[in-house]
Amino acid sequence: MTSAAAAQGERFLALPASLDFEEANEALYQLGVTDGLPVIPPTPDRVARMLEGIRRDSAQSLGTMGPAYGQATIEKIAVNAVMAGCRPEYLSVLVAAVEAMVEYEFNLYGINATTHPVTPMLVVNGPAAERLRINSGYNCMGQGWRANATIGRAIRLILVNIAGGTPGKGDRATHGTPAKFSFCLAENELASPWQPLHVRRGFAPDVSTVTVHASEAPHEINNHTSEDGAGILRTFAHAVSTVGHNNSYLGRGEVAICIGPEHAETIARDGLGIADIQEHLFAHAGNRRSELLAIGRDNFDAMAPFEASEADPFVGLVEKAEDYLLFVAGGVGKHSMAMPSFGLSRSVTKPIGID
Amino acid sequence: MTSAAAAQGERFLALPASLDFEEANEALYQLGVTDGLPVIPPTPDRVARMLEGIRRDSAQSLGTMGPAYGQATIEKIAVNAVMAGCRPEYLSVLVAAVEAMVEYEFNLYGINATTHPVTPMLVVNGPAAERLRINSGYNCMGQGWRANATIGRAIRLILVNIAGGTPGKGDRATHGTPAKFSFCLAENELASPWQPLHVRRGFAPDVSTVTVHASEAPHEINNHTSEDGAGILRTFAHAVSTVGHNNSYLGRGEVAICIGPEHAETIARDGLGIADIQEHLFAHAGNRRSELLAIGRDNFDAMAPFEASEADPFVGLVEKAEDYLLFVAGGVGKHSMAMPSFGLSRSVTKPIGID
Amino acid sequence: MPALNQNAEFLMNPVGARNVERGPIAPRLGTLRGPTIGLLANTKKNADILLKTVGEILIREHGVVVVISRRKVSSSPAAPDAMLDELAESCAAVINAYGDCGSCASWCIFDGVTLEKRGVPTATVNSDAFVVLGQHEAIALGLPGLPIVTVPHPMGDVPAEEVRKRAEAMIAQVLRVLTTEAEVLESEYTDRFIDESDKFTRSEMVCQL
Amino acid sequence: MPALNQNAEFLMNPVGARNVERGPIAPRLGTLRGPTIGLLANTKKNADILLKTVGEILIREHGVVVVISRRKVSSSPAAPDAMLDELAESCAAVINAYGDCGSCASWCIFDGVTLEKRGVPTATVNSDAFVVLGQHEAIALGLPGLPIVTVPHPMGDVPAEEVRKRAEAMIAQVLRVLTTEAEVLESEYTDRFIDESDKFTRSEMVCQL
Repeated sequence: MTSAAAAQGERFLALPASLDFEEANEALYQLGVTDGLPVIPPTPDRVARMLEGIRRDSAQSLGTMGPAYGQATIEKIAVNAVMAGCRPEYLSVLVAAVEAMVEYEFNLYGINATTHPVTPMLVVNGPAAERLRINSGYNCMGQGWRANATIGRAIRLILVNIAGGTPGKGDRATHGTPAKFSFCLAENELASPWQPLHVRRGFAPDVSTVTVHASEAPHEINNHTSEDGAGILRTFAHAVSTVGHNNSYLGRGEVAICIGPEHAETIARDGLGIADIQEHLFAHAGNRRSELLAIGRDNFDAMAPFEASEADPFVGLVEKAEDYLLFVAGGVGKHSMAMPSFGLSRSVTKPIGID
Repeated sequence: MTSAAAAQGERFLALPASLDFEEANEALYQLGVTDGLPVIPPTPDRVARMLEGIRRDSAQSLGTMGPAYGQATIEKIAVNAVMAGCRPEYLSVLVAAVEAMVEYEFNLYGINATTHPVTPMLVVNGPAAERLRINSGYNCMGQGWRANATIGRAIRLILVNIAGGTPGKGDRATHGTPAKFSFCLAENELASPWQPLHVRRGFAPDVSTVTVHASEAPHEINNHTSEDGAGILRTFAHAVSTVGHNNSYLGRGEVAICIGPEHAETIARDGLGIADIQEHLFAHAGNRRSELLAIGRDNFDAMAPFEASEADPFVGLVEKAEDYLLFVAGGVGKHSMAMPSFGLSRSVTKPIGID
Repeated sequence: MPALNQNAEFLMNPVGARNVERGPIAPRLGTLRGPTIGLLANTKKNADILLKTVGEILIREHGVVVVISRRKVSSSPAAPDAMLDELAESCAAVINAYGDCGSCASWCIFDGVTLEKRGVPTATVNSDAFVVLGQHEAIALGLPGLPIVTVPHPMGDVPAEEVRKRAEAMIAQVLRVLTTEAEVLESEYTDRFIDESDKFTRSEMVCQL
Repeated sequence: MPALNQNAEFLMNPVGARNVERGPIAPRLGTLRGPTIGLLANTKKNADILLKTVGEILIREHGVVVVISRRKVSSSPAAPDAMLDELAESCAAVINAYGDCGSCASWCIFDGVTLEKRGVPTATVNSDAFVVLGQHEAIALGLPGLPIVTVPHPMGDVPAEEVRKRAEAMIAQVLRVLTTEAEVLESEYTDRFIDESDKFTRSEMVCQL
């Protein structure tokens, strides 16, 4: 960072708002405040328009964000939202997501600084998904939709600029993950046979929420052939049963599974609900004790071993069945997606308000 | 797509080059030609500057790209490169990557149209990596570096606009993956104890190349504790041994592993080379036949079963040891990354030339 | 190609030039009594059962003399030339099943178009969730009138008994696309599914921009 | 906060306002002869061996009477209040090991800062690849002079024998940061690793923008 004022978080940069697009982008890139892609220069006019998206005092801080412990004011969130390309109506989602990420149990400090390839995945529920056109269907984890793309991107810019997660400095990710560019989707409530995630977490169906989960990039779960729910669940459990990810390594945290609509249909056809899926995974997803010992895990006390031989039993990935975070999204196709987590983190759900 | 001329691939859109940034972006978004993030409006001036990055006839077509079988001319690649934010000197990488993707064995048609969450991962070798400042260290798979970010993004725009991979239409990805925003890195040749990928594929060390692999988003391989190479390799094999991904499902294709520099050091300290790692993975990474039968796989003929019980042996993921595509990248930290592939695809390496 | 500055007042188009050639489909059969029919399975689950049932019905009820079954190594990419050569030489028509995903629907259409261009009439089968994609592919490949036979989606998670019922329900479409005059079929199938895409794409799967 | 249009001629800054409070480190010990020393392990591999060896040397060679060993549940996040309370009450100083990754280095520094702010001098251990990060964290938390003891990176893949050697090599640093006058230490450690970051960050791991 070449500018001391920029580094200290003052309100304005020593860059004229009249710079043309290429000049502004070059200067912002050299300051280290972008993601490497072109940003929209955060002129005061654009930031003022962004702030019209929410009725909140722009000077209010939602707390500090580590590792740099920068103040997350509404205005700073808006500046990053402008740069990411957000529309003003997306600001309320960003504010709710920051409120979620500063909760102690989310462990943002660790998530931002770690060598592990982790990023916050945002899952939006309730009427905001349709109002803001947040994609929950085909390619909902990929590119194409402005809301998904720019909200997820703004979260990353916030983690770099407000929180200090500059790669190789405050963010020490060994490889990182492409999911750090953007990872935001909505639950496909219309295509789900079950209660949506936010309702299961105690919110009314007509309240909009965002849930933030410290995710790896999604792992494919391909099952094109099972005719019953048991077959689908067997593949779910198998897909997450490796010692490569942090849930296995640490034996805690949450594992998210985004269930594709066709898999959901097959499972629900057999009368299985969310709790059944969680219990199945808790009872069947795990690794042999010998494999875990080989990677240095030794905290088996809290975990009930199961199956296999007595000498080398399976040990589960998480502490309780509810630690499998389930929701439905996607288009047509026989796929689901597994998101192992950072492990030392709990997902947090916050309501999206415009006041 | 609201404009017939746009859809037919004519040279110019019915959009004035004088539109301001927001107007141009809104119009391009509504045409469906962006990734949802702000793009740089492709004015003729900007495209002309981009074309200065390579000495090639801009009208030359490198071939057609499915599913729409659009003509990949140098000029069309340059238009997408401008939109993505590329600098002119990146154009040669894009051209080489398109030359790789149109090779029959890459199966771009299937990769672009599939319901599977797959995207081309680009791995750059040789002097171009340093000349273009393509990150091969900390967070090389994540955001932050203009070359990585915009080259990877331009590839996605090319797949949408030239090839017709519009989500929900020509691209039927059930969920897609955040790696579709951008997935481009360089091999960390300085930190590798072994020959770089392009040299192993027959290129001279001072030739620059790009290798294109049809990847899932990367899966974490965490091993913080093994004191020898065997322990690291055991974790590699375990991390890819699930039936969730397409290599397991189909029993072919390639599995890429990006070996972190610290893991590479531990492995090389024991005298193990690339071929040893490949052989270890071929001999130890796999799934029980019973699990594969449960997801409908039945093509076991070509695969030698190994280990476990005779009644339920393990079956490998790929057809031969060389199908493990290995390279070294990343910063400090005890992590590597596994990229299962679409399965019905072979990676392709092409030289990067500016002529 | 004109110099760029001639059109400096317009933004350039990132979309690639598409194929504008349009070819005819193959001539159809006068009758199914007598000829040999090829069955081309693409390894998708239940494709074998579907085709076997169709073949049995064609022999039992419609006078087909022999069916030849071939199976691709995988659903993607194209069928090998040698397999298509054999089918083209020994069969009067081919039934080609099925596309129920992005990659396999694409390559299933590709195989159908290749055979039609060689003069072999086909009944190319897509699940109704993927027929819009399939027709887009047929257009891209220069055969907009390719007749596509549809089965309900999904096909992978239903029992064999249900697959056989779907085969029976599909027979009328197969007979029609193999024996109706080519020009009639072309006018019937050109843009048929594109125009009716709402019928075949579950709206909750597609989010507006 | 002024109205935005007052500065309409400048771009706004996306960087969050950082902590500008600067606190002192805890007073150091006059001597190690007598007091109880706490050993705080964060579960990272070999942290137990490293601390155990250090504790043995301190008792055997430097007059420390008792060491108390505590182990966090995991390397991230912070040590629980009850554990820090106990260490602060019963120990004259704490040796806190170790940070050799992004998350654990961050929380290791966090624990060190918390103890120092409560008046307990610490020797907080980072591997040399992560000490630059660690010092940035100490600055962010308002304790720029936190003395950080370094060990070679990596620590996780070396045998126990090597870990014990590193513990012996580390003793001089531990003695120094626990018994040197606080003001001297602060001037010595403030910006020490930031300025010398090239020494501790392997250049091939960091690509220029």
